[in-house]
Amino acid sequence: MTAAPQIEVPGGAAAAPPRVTRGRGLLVAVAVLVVLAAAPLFLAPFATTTLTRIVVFALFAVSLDLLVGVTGMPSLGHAGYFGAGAYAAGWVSINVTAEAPVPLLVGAVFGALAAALTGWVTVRSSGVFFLMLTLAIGETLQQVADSWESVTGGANGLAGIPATRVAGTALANPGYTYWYVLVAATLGVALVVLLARSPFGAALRGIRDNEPRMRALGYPTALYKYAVFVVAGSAAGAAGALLIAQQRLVTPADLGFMTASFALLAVIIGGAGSLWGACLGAALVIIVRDALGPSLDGHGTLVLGIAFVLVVYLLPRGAAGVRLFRRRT
Amino acid sequence: MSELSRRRMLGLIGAAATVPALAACGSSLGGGSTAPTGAGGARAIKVGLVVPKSGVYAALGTDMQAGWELWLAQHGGKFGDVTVETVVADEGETPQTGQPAVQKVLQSDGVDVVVGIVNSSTALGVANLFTESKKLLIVTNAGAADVTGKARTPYMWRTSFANAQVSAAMGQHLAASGFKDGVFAIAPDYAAGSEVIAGFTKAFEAGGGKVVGTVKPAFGKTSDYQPFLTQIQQSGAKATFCFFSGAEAITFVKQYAQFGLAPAIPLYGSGFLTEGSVLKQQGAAAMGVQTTLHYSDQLDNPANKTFVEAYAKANNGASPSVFSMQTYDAANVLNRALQTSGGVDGDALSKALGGIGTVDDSPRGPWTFDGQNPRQNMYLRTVQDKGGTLVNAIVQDLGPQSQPA
Amino acid sequence: MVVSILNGFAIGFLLFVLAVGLSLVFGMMDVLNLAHGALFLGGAYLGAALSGGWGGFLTALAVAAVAGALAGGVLSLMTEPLRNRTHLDQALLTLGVALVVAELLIMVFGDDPLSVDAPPGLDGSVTLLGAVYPSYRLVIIGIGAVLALVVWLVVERTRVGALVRATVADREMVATLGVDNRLVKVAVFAVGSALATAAGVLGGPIYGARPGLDAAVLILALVVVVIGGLGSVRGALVGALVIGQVDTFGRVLLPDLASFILFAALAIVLVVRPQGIFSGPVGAR
Amino acid sequence: MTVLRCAGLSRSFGALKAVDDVDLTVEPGARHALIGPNGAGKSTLFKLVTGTMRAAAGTVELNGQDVSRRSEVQRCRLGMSQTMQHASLFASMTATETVALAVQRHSGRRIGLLPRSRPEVRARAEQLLADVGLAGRSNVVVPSLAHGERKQLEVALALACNPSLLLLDEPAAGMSPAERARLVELVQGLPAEITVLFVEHDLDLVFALADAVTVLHLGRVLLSGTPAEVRASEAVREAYLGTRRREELFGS
Repeated sequence: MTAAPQIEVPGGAAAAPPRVTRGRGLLVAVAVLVVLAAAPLFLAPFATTTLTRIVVFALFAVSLDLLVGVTGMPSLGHAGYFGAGAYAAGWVSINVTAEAPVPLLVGAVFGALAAALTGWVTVRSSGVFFLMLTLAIGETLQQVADSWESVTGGANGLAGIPATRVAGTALANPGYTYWYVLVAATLGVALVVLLARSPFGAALRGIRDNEPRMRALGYPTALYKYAVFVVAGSAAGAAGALLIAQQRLVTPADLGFMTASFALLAVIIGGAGSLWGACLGAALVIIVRDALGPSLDGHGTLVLGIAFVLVVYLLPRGAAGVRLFRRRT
Repeated sequence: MSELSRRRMLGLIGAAATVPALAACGSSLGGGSTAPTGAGGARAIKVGLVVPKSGVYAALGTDMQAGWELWLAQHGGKFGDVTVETVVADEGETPQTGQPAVQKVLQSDGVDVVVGIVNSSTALGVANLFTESKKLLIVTNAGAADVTGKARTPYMWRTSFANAQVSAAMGQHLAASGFKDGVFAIAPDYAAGSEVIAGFTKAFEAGGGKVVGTVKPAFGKTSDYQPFLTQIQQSGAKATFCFFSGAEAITFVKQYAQFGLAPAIPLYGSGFLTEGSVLKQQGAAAMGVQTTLHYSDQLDNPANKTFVEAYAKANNGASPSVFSMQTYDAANVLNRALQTSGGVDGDALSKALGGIGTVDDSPRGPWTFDGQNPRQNMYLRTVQDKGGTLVNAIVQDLGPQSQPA
Repeated sequence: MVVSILNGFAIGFLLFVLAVGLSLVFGMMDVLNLAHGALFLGGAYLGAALSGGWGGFLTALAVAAVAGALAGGVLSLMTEPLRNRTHLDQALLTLGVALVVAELLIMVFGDDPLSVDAPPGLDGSVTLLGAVYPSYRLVIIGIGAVLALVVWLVVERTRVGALVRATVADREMVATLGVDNRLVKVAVFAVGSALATAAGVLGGPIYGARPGLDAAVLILALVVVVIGGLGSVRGALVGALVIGQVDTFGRVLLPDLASFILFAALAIVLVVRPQGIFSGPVGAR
Repeated sequence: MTVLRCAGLSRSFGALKAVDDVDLTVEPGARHALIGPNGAGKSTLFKLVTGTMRAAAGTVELNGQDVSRRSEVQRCRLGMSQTMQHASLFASMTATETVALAVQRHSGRRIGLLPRSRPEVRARAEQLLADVGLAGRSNVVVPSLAHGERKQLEVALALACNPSLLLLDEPAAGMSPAERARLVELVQGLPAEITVLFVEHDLDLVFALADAVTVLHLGRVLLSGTPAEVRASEAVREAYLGTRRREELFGS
């Protein structure tokens, strides 16, 4: 009566997240970090600034990948939490203190708070409805940023944010700002990576693969989804706080649909579920937007659109699908 | 599409090859500023012209660049004996693109002065870059009060206007011309809209006028103004004051006519309602709409006549807009400042700008810096058909106006 | 008041023409077509380019319908290989197409907003119960009502329509019955897209044509589709008319909250029915 | 005390009464089979028992505790675990990872937020895989497993939840005769503390394994009794004959 059931596996065995042999992965990560840390010593200021944006965006993309790739929750509104963190960190820097960990922590807390307030609506839905709800939430948060002028500065944005201070000294030049951002973002990415590799992370992947089955195994999946939604919001908020350390300005555009799309593009270019891939994707997206955009007559969105189409067809598993590390079988 | 995308992709690859060039040399740990091109007795000055080349403000960017280039062409590409090198960068639509553009010209191209900036949030967002690098920014459009107000820095000057400055002139005018007992004010719900309404209301009420209703439609999300138009009709207003620009200016003016308000309740506005390319799109619906602004290409003074003529010649017969004029004047004031500054660093130029006195050869008429914003004459203009083209004809000179406190 | 109600209907019927295609495509194929707004914008620019007379208006409508149908066909073929992929992949593909199309339109027609004149005779206003109302909007109500009736008759009363309804109700069932509905899918996508571009031409005199309009109407259409229920013609009509009125009155009664109202409506509907309004528990999955 | 007691369970879809006032009692240590022709309501009843679907009326008691209002998740935590009819597992995981997922949930410890190697979880998962006959396949990803192997993995997964009541939904569907034999052996070898309720079409397997049988027909309980009583029942024979030939029923 029933045809032999087939488990749907888009992309076959490669569907599994790439597993890096512990030692080698760590070695590569350390090498990349050393190069990144040394970068300001030989890069010109503008290049360092661009690199700073890449690092900020990498943390943001990784936080989104935790939802999209690891848990299978494709959010179109994640920029809202990025922006919430940025506004909160900016407001605190202006009105309270810009002393180092404070704006970052405030950003992370507010990102989490915004995600906690809105997330419960989304975790019960799935598929296209999740897409639509997150889109609506993102638009609503942008609307709040646009109209709550007394706090957010409205359409003009929140400007005049003082430079972040570390141990009482303002981070006045691009190099020091970069190092601060690099350290904080590395910490953030590392925490997300650890979470994804933990038993909790395994449960998230289980939810992505087969949510009903997870419920049958006794996992309260809605709770798990809510938890990861808040965690991802918090990481995005921290990324937002780092954004203002570099940009010293937040505007409603930072939590708009385009920002969310850029982040999604970074995630899928990198291969959903591959956190290091998301970092790579973030680098590509920012280079196209900030370094190449001006030489494309402002048609960066065209490139972005084409990239979406191509990536969906050609790299169903993203850049991570082009495997650098052999999977043990 | 395939051809186009291929070209784009090739362009992308070509551009990718230039990325390493960003890394050119040096480190990022200096004081944040590169060595000035010529301290004292400058022989050359490098100017970054940051204007929108893409996005909804692209047309403004084109006008601004044309204004800048016209002044230089008229003066042999020099400020006195100082050769001007211009680097153009795309401001785009939002600070997300504008801020990197400013950063690029400052940090990568090493310019001495930056000119341009349409978007107020971009202007406010880059202010600190200039304070820290001690370089000069001349804002040639962005009208937020804070640019020369709350966010004031000695390094940020403005040759354009403040939002409330333009609408305050209309407030005074309407209060003095028989509309005291009822004007309805409408502007989009965003920072500039609020500033315009506040400026108008304050001046209008100071003149004894009464605002019978104020409404702020959602900015950028309103395409149908019928609900507001009905509200205006029911308010019993004698006139409407509005501020819209771009697509919203077109839609609002057309619908104002379509719903039959135009004959009964005359429409007044801030000058941007009918400025530039929107006027042609508004068509007949704009006839008779009156606005205040610090410029119109119809101004009858010798400087403007020369300006309009030269501009048309250089730009295939196009008329200059207020945006062209504001950037043209930026070159003018920079030229004047360089005569006395003795250097191209922000401190020297800022000091010199404070002392240039009256700019007496501007197409907008004579004006001076009051604070770091122009004190300039406001003109009441009305839309008329002049030989088949709609123009903002000058009705009245409303006298000089500063940025309201 | 009368004008507001009337206007709610005009906007509502325009929204119906726009949204019904999105709804049917969604119901048939489970594809959320984010390029739907870009199709509308294409129609609007076409209308702007050819505006100025009846000839131009009707040509624009015809060209838009054909171009829309072709675009829909192409989109349908483009999404076909992604049939077994996630919703995200399909959404990203159509998002990419939307960005590309919108950018190409801007390259062709420029960044400046364009206005579109209603065809001669309809560009004026009429006086209704003492209020002045643009005649073109009255015509939109008429056209919208006729189109609604036609679409409803096709879906409810024809064989093809029956297949469409069956597919919407239970996609797997139709597939297991061995009915080859690929052609019907292409056709639904084509017709739905043609309606979107036609809505663009029809909406031109009201909304104009400008960069960013695509995103604005897409969101409106999404709200309509969610509220009305996916894949249902009647639902799309009800949803569109409700949103037309809500949008009109919301702006008058709660101007400060107007921009939140639509999303609030969307969110509330989805909170109450996380899987959308018309997907009951029977949709066994 | 009975392990499972259902009383008056009902659920309908539109006009169709899929499950209609069903009473079902499963004794401790039982190997209880649920049979009936297609459309009898077996799958729906299973879903009502596990909580995947909510009953319109009636109660479910697990080990004497009323769980009618408890969610599927809570029922699983209280000792009810199931295998799915269509072996639907986790496409990106290996066999061990799959089982470890269930083990970590039911190990009595909280789900960790940091990666920590927990050898006891892995060892337990490997043990369960060995128990169901997948000893050499622990590092194979699920999509690469043969169909029968996935069904075995399903059983390992269900056992990893430390159930007191194990619900098997057509465990032998699609299995080769050799695999069936192993399944019978596996179920027979389960400790008596684990009560088994299973739906199965293969009546050979049912009579080989079951010590109690409940027959459903058109959403109602036709008969509950020993295998012998069911074999002898004229009513059951008629119910089946409506859809199947007699030899298919009790033949071969």
